[in-house]
Amino acid sequence: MTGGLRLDGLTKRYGRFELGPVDLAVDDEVVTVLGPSGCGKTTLLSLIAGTVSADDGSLTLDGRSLDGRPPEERGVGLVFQDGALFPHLTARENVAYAATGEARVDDLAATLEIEDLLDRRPAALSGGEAQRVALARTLAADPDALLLDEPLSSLDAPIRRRLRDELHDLFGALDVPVLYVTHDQRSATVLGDRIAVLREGAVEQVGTPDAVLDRPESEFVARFTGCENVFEGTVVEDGVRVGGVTLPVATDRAVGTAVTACLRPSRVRLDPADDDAGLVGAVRRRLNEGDGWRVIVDLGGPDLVATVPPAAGRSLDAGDPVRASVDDVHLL
Amino acid sequence: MTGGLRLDGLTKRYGRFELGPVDLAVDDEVVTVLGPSGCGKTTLLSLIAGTVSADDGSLTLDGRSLDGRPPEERGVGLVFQDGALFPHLTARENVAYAATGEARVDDLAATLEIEDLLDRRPAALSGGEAQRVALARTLAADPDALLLDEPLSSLDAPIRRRLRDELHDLFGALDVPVLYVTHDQRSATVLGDRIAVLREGAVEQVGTPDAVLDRPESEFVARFTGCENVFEGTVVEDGVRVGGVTLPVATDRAVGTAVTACLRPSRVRLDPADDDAGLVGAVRRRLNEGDGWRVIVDLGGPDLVATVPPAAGRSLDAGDPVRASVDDVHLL
Amino acid sequence: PRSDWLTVALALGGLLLLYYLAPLVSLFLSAPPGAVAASLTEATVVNAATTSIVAATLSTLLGTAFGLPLAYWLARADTRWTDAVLAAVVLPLVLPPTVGGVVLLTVVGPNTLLGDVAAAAGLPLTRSLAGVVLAQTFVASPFVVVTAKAAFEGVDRALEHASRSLGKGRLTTARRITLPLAAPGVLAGVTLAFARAMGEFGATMMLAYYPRTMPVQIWVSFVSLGLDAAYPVAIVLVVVSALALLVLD
Amino acid sequence: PRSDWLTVALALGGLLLLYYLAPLVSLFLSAPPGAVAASLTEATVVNAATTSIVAATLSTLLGTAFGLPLAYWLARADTRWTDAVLAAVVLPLVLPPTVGGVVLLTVVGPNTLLGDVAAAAGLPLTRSLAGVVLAQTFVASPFVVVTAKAAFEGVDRALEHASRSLGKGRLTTARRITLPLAAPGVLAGVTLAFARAMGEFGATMMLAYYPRTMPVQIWVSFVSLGLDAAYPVAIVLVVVSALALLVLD
Repeated sequence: MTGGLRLDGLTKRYGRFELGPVDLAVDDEVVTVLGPSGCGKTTLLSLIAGTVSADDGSLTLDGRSLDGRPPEERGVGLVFQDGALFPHLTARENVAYAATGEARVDDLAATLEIEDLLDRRPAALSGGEAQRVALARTLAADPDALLLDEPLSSLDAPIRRRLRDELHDLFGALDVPVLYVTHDQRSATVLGDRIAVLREGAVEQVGTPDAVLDRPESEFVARFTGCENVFEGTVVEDGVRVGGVTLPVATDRAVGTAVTACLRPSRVRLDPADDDAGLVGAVRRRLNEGDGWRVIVDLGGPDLVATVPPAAGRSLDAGDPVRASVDDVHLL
Repeated sequence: MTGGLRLDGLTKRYGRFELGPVDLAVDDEVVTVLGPSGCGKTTLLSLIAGTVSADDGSLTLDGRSLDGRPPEERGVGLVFQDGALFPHLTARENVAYAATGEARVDDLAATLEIEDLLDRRPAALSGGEAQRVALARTLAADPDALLLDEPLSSLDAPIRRRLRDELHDLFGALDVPVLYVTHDQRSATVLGDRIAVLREGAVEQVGTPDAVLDRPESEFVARFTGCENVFEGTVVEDGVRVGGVTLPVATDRAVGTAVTACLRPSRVRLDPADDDAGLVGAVRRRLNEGDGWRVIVDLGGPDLVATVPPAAGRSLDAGDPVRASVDDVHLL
Repeated sequence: PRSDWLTVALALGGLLLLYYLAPLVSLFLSAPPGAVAASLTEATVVNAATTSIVAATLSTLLGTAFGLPLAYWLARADTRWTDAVLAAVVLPLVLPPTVGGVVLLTVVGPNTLLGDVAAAAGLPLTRSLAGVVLAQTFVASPFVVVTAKAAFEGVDRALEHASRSLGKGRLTTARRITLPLAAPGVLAGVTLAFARAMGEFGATMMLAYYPRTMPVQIWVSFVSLGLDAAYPVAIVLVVVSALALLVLD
Repeated sequence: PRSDWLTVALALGGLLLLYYLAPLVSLFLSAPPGAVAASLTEATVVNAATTSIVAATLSTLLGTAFGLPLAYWLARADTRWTDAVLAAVVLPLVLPPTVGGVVLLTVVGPNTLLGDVAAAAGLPLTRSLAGVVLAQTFVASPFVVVTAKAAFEGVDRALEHASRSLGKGRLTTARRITLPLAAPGVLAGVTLAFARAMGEFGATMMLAYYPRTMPVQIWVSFVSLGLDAAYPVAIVLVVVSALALLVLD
């Protein structure tokens, strides 16, 4: 079976920056490419769309080789970060630019709820509206694969959440490979059937959202996906010794082995402490994030970051002694 | 007492857009200005800094009138979204540009942990590094008030979180009024002693983070601060009737009054339902946000959005019947 | 001290503006309207205007047809060659027009291979309309290239990528996306080239003293009859320049 | 069809390039190096070069001193006046140089108030170095204004705001932030103006046929002695233009 989008050793060099070699197979699923700015995400999409030529490697889509083909013959749809709508055309003309007929335009306009915007020029659209039109325009060409370059990143939160929900349903209804590039862990986990974490041009880990978040394979993946507690330690009898503290972890690694312990702030529970048993420390700082509190606890050695519900956070104060319960420590 | 930063009826018109009149008093505290893009946040800062002249209203800082004064005589420090570092000067020269002495430069470099960056040009700095240098440069002039224009918005999440934590401590140590502009509810609640919500040039609500989030005074404030469940309904005997559903709310308003009910997704609890008592519906969609699940529940009338912990979300599936517990319904 | 400095700066700029505008106003005050109007129908004026307009139109068309593809290539190519090619395009812009005339004469003048062949074929390249067009094209066409290049660069490349990824080829993309968006800049370049061609004097004097263009006629009238005789053609050219300015804005 | 179209486009562009470059190569092939080298020391050549360089330097300095404040104002002012002022600056650029000469003569020529006063004071404004400088300033200084304006606009206004909010005044901000960042563009404008002044022919012919600048000398040599006699000065001006091109890049 050679269907879907297949990247084999795809490579591109720009001066000292090198992307790849990237190996990735995207079936009729959504793969989100997650990485910091400058890691090569946009270049990867450009290579697949054919607007940048690869230095090495090969690319197939549904069994056809795309190598060396011009962008217009690839059947790859591309949605840009800012929409890249043609400013001299109305929304309708933008969508119709590559559509097979007016019926298709009206159809997509209904799906993406842009019927009322069709007569406007892009300059008269808000960011979220422009992205809906851009999506419709790309889908109008009936692409065999869909690439999206951070289409939500410049939108305000309420519109971003709503469009993200809709993208989730839209992708579910499409039966083409989707590659979605983002620097936002939340977009990556919400939209991706699988996540590929990209770091300085290289794929560092590929897996389901749960696998990547719960079992990161490197410190970079851990930190970039929001695992803020990353401690260097040593395996001891009853867990992992970090600084002057022992984290309770069940592991079959030999005592004395050097390990890195990862722990997501959301997996820490904090309770008021009235004695010294277990992981006890003092609240160093607490920050009101609205739907919860971010609490930094001084354990005497390392600092522990925890996110706790509103009620739990409100009852804490700087200096208060707390006991931390940590269940989901992951060892690298 | 006329200390701090006082805005009285500050107004600016650009064609059809009008900012203000804005009345706001900022003592030695942090006020975050929260609003969507295009709401006038940056213009507000420009008026205070003096780089744009007001059409109307007056401005005082520590009792001095700033009206009509050029920017250089206002003593107002401004940190720009992208840093706005002088590209032809090194980081050290940027900080020294307005510093009272080399000792002050070294001092600030230590505080902001930029000692190792001082010989670099801005082009060789990452986004987070540039913002640290920009902060140092602004503080070097010893401003009597500090204005910040979304300094975190272009940073990747891990760096954004870390710098936000540090800003929280830094602001705490400053004894000048701080006005911090952002479109991000989380930055607004973490950093602000008070939040001013701005909508289309007008201040819609001012209050502590808890007040604004828990007791929004308008639907706009509710939605923009992340309260996604906003329902039009009518007061009935045992709560508020919305569509075919009754939300349990204690209120002293008369039965039959039309009200708007607001409910943050994080304040909804979902449990598996085995009967029809209470607020029961079917899971329409669930989205993995990493540190929790976003669940949309079809109540038969309105859709209810809930954010639930990882374990609770993982046990749900589309179509599953759930019972929603809603404790914190706020009525407009 | 702040306002002193501003005052000095504005005074300097104001003086320069005055230097640009006062002579123009003075021209219209100096030229007796009746006499000017009467001489507008004289054969010398009409002939010069016809020559200038025909030649400038031809050289602008040539410059546009040959120059736009070059401008697009300069705007989009990724090679190091673009710098060298751009230098070759800018050279005629900084080269004095009389020198342009000299170098052209070494290629198309009498006693050159090309000049002799063309003259034998009945199309002499000097002292002819062809000579005027050659001179004007040399000095004016770089304006099309340089200005259109900037206009093409101003079109976001992402828009072209979007069009290509929507299944449209290079030519369709250029026709439906790039050219419409670059049109104002391209028009500005064409207008500048036309204005430069209308005003061409130095290279024309070397290549084609006859048939006389308007700038040459001004010189001839001035030398043979005095300044007053130069007014009618000068006023026509001022009006043409003002019209060009309107298009540019 | 795609590659056919590309080929045609590149061929068109290539022909235009050839038209710019071949005459220059031909000049160097046509001019006998020995004769040219010998004539470089002739009095007419040396005098013309001295006049051109002195006058072009003076007019460039004048254009820069008066033009930079105007360029900065055009780049930063928020009023509707900027469009009108910009049009006044661009007008001398699109005005034929001979017409520039005519309009200047109506202000500084013989029998004008200014011309008579200056001549009486011992500084005649026509047929003098002053006349050359006046002609060159009129046609060349707009290049400083237009190019420097673009350079100033290229400096992010936020940087100036940052400097002001750090307690530095307008003048300090201009000196330490705006000018250093705009320097390459300002230098380009000054270079263009100098090149334009060196090549000025049409207005100079009208205002100051004497003392002869290099472009005028080319014309005189060509008319009185033939094309060969124009080569030495032409080659000097080609070298000057090439140097200007180096600075521009």
